[in-house]
Amino acid sequence: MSLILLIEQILNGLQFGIMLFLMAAGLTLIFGVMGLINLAHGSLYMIGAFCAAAVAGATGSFLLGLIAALAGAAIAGALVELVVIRRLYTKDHLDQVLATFALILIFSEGTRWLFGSFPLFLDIPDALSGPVTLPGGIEYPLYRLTLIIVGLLVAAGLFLLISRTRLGIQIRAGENDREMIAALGVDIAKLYTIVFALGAALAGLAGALVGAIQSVQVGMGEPVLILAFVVIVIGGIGSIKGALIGAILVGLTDTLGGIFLPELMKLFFSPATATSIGSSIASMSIYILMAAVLVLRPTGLFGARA
Amino acid sequence: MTEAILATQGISKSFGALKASDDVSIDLMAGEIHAIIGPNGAGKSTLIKQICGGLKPDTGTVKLLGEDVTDLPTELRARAGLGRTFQISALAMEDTVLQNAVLGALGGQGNPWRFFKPVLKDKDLLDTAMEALERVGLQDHAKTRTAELSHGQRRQLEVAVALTLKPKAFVMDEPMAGLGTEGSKRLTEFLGDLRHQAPILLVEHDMDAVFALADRISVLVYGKVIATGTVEEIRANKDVRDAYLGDEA
Amino acid sequence: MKQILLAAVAALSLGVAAASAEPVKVGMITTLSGGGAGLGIDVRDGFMLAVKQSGNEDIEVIIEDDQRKPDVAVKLADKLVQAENVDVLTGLIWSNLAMAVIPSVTAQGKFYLSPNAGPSMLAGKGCHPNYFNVAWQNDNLHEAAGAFANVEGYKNSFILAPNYPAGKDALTGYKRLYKGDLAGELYTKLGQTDYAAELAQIRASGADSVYFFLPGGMGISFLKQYAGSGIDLPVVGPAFSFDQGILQAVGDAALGVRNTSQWSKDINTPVNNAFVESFQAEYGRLPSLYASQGFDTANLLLSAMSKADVKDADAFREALREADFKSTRGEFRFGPNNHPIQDIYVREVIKEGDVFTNKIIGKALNSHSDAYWSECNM
Amino acid sequence: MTRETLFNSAALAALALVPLWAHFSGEPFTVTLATRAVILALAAVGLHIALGLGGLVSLGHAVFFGIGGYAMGILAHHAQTYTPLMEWPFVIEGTKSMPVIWLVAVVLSSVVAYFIGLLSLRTSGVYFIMITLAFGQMFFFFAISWSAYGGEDGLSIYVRNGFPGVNTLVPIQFYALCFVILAAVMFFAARLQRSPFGLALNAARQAPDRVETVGLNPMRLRLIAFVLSGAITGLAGALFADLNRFVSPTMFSWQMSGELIIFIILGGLGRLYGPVVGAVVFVALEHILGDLSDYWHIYLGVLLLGVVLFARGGIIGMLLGREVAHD
Repeated sequence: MSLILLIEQILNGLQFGIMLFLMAAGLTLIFGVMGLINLAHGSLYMIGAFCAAAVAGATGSFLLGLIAALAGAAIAGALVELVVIRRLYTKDHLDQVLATFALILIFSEGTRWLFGSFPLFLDIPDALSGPVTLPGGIEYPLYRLTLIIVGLLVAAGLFLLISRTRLGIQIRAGENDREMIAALGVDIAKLYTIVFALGAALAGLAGALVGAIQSVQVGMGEPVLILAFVVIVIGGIGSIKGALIGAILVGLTDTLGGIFLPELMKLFFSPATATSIGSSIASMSIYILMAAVLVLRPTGLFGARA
Repeated sequence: MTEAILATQGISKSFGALKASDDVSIDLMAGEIHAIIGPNGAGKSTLIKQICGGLKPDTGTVKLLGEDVTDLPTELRARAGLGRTFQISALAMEDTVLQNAVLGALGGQGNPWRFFKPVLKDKDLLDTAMEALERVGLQDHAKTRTAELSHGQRRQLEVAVALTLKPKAFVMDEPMAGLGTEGSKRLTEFLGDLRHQAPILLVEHDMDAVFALADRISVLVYGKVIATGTVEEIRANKDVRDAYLGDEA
Repeated sequence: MKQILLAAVAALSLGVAAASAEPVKVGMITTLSGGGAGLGIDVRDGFMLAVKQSGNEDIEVIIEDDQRKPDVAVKLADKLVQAENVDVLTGLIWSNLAMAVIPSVTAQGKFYLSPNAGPSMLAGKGCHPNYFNVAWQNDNLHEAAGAFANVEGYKNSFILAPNYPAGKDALTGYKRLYKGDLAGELYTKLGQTDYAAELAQIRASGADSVYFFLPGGMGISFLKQYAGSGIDLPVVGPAFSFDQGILQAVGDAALGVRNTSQWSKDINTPVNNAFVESFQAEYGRLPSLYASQGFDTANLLLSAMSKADVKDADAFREALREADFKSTRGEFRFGPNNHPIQDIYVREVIKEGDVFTNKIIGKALNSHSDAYWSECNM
Repeated sequence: MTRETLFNSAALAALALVPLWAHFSGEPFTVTLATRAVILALAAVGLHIALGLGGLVSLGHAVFFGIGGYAMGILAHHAQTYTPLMEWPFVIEGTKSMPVIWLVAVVLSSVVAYFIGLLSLRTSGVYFIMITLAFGQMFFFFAISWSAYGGEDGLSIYVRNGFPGVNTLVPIQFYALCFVILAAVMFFAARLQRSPFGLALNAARQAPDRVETVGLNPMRLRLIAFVLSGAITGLAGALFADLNRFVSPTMFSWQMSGELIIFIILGGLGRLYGPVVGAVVFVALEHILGDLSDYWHIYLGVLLLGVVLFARGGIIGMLLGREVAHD
């Protein structure tokens, strides 16, 4: 395998990881501040993609589509928080799992009822289509490169938001001590709605960005949701830094595992068997990674020690 | 002089830069109540965890009946004869008082691997449990759900569960906390008797109780034992007055 | 219960020579909710269109949603057989659901007409006289692609499919007739949506063509990402990734791509033209491959009903075997294993106005059967 | 007799009598539906031992359900194709005998539960939920790509396996078999709940510190509970596969694990009859709502949401009050 191919694959892993980060950041933020397991996060991702596809389809502008995705997911998030989620904060994880699972059912079938069963069309803008040549002669799709950059910018923005702004201070306080921030005179209910909407908007953004190179369809959120959970659990729940590192780890493991494991197996088996066994192990690899991390560090890489 | 029932020998524990325990050596002799006092943040909870298990000292050893138990997990120390009560009641709140006591008896018996015979029909366990409940005066509440007990009754139940194990030494973490004057008085009397069954290492904030009960007192400040002695000695100790009792006494 | 009882509209004037004395009860188990519902909806709509057009009031169709879950499909099959006592079952879209349901219902003496799935097991060793496949054996379209590759002169194909049995069958099917070398053979994760890594491998492999079998959303993702990768190799796929339902979601990325299919909306026969027109009139959208299969399935059933009573299983089976109906795809007959013998076309994706659709550019295989019939003893 | 025992007996009697009535009034499908409910209830009773008694929120119990299913699928597949399962170092033949299959299912799921438990119990809370989910996903993807046994297509068994003295092909007889197993397991589970082990396990959920300080190891209690739980769910998996005469990787899916949790919460957490009532109601709802509309998942979602938000304690809790009686 040439070096160029290897670098390209690492870029691919990185890009996949960064998209996962957008999903995982919202999930981990919501868990960190409110202590809520939100299985419906994947639905917000789907809502973002559908908003983007609908608006981009109607106006022809990808940018408007992105804005619609952010706004649509944030509004949906805020609404869900106001109507359902805020009743769940005091309940245990079990109830949260069940209630948000119910939300998935409602969102998925509701979307299908609104948009039908066929996938929607959402394409990348012409300005971002096609490959670019990177230093070293690597040809890489411009859109994917853009995804990496956008993702890193969002990550940087989140770190600044958390460390520098008033909202960030409240969020950090909320992670540490709910009673204290109430004592400080912060309107907790409002803070929670804002954090939930923020997480939802991030998921919506990811849905729209990814929807453009994949397919916008009902049920697109669940596989990503599971991966996002893997990410935040590896990183340590509640930690944005953990989510970023976990996401990149998962992205690289998944991408590189799919390539190298079949090759590795060829050392032991015939090519056909090797491909088959290698692919099988590759499809389990991130879960093996997650189990291994948890066995060694039961609260993830950057999680609070029990 | 006979050997200590329970002893720590130079145990130290640090969390980063914070020295939670600094070369602490404390012993508990047969028939005595040894109280540990100290201001908040003196390292009392950390010390208890190291004695009872759950936290391993960086250096030093913990000995129970002369055996080194430093590396034993909590449940094996309990089996070796260490009875403990918690500052905040740790009881199965959904279960009845009797069930909690039977749990203790079951632990004392050491074999929970029976899956079929109803535990409340096991006469040995029931006898042990009822005896303990009678000793703390909860026999009439045996069928009450623990969650329905008053705060004071829960403290009594804590002690009863510890009693079912027939321990060789007790470690009690603020048993008086949250009790009214009347409750404190009764528990004080009870503990006064209990010491003859097994000595008590008593961590307590209630100074009246400590001065009434303790045979010896150790004063813990910033993880260090600054003085150990009888009530009179401690009352008279200048360091203690300066560091701790100064504003209270 | 979603029973659709058809009113007798103009049944008299049409004067169908109904040899069947009793009404035929049909149980349709198909995917109507969740991912992949589009396929089931098309099969159902095509089927019901044919029933409606026949005006035959002696047919009662009970439609059930399997949610694409095998255990639900089995449960529904039990229900249709035990509670509804249907005569004929049909509708399953997915091979794994078909394998769960078909062997048991045919063993219970029911007829099964497959409008979509054609697992190799049921074409070979596991074939059954009561099982008729009206679509294709799973390998067919892939075999056609392999044959087409020879015609095009491809010498070094890169092939990929998901890591599950139908994926393995697909690549086996392609290799069966393909004579060139392989630049690479890849099994991707089922449900995978990001193909960046595979595209990088394709780029580095030195292939002269790409063949992929990635049904549903996987294919949409792959095609969009392929178009963005700047790889400039001819890509071929089976019709599944280019059917009318999903083509609009792929958009320009599919334009010009060749795919193999036993049906196309521009097969210029009166039957097919009428079908396309009436489907559009009825449902307001273009029919897909699946709709045509549903339509053909219903017409096969109707043709047998006009010849024999369903309660006379042997006569009804013979009537089905004759396949005496006008298929939307032209020539259609059954081989010895009750699987189709049919032509398979190569189509190209074009744009008609604003709508993406397919145009036939040639024939890949003539009167093609399948590779398993010789293993079938019945 | 308390109201709760009365309710439980009535539920059990209904479960025994309704299929019987359906059988004699010529509605075999109702019998099949009831069999499905009983088997799913059995799987959920298994989970109840880990979740309700032990407080272990396992989102990976589909692993054991699937292992049971594949134990049946693989053994019966080899028996129906007359190929031995293994020829070296000694020959193992397939079998169509239910008792043998059940034994294999129980042993295999216990062993797997032991190892998964050993690793997973190092974590707690959300991390435990997620690590069990991870193990579920591993088995799911493994099964999908395990082409020797059908991969995603799964395995079809043409004729239901046999049980001495019972014609399992007759719906009502197979139902009776499943019902007896459920009743037996529930009897065992009820005894377990009151046994010394049950008492200690229950306490380990509520006050693990206390359990340690009376000299018991909460981890080992939980591990054994997890193994027992996995074994029962595995047995249910074997029966479920026999009901469908089919196994596929969907038995390993995380949605399956989620459904088992739903049964328990829907019926009433912490009560032995909770999972049974939950499973029966869920199967009935699926059947009734599914006929009502293509978009029935919406109704199901709203209903579940209602249970979580307004009916804590589930259906039984709603009918009989929230308190879970512990003797």
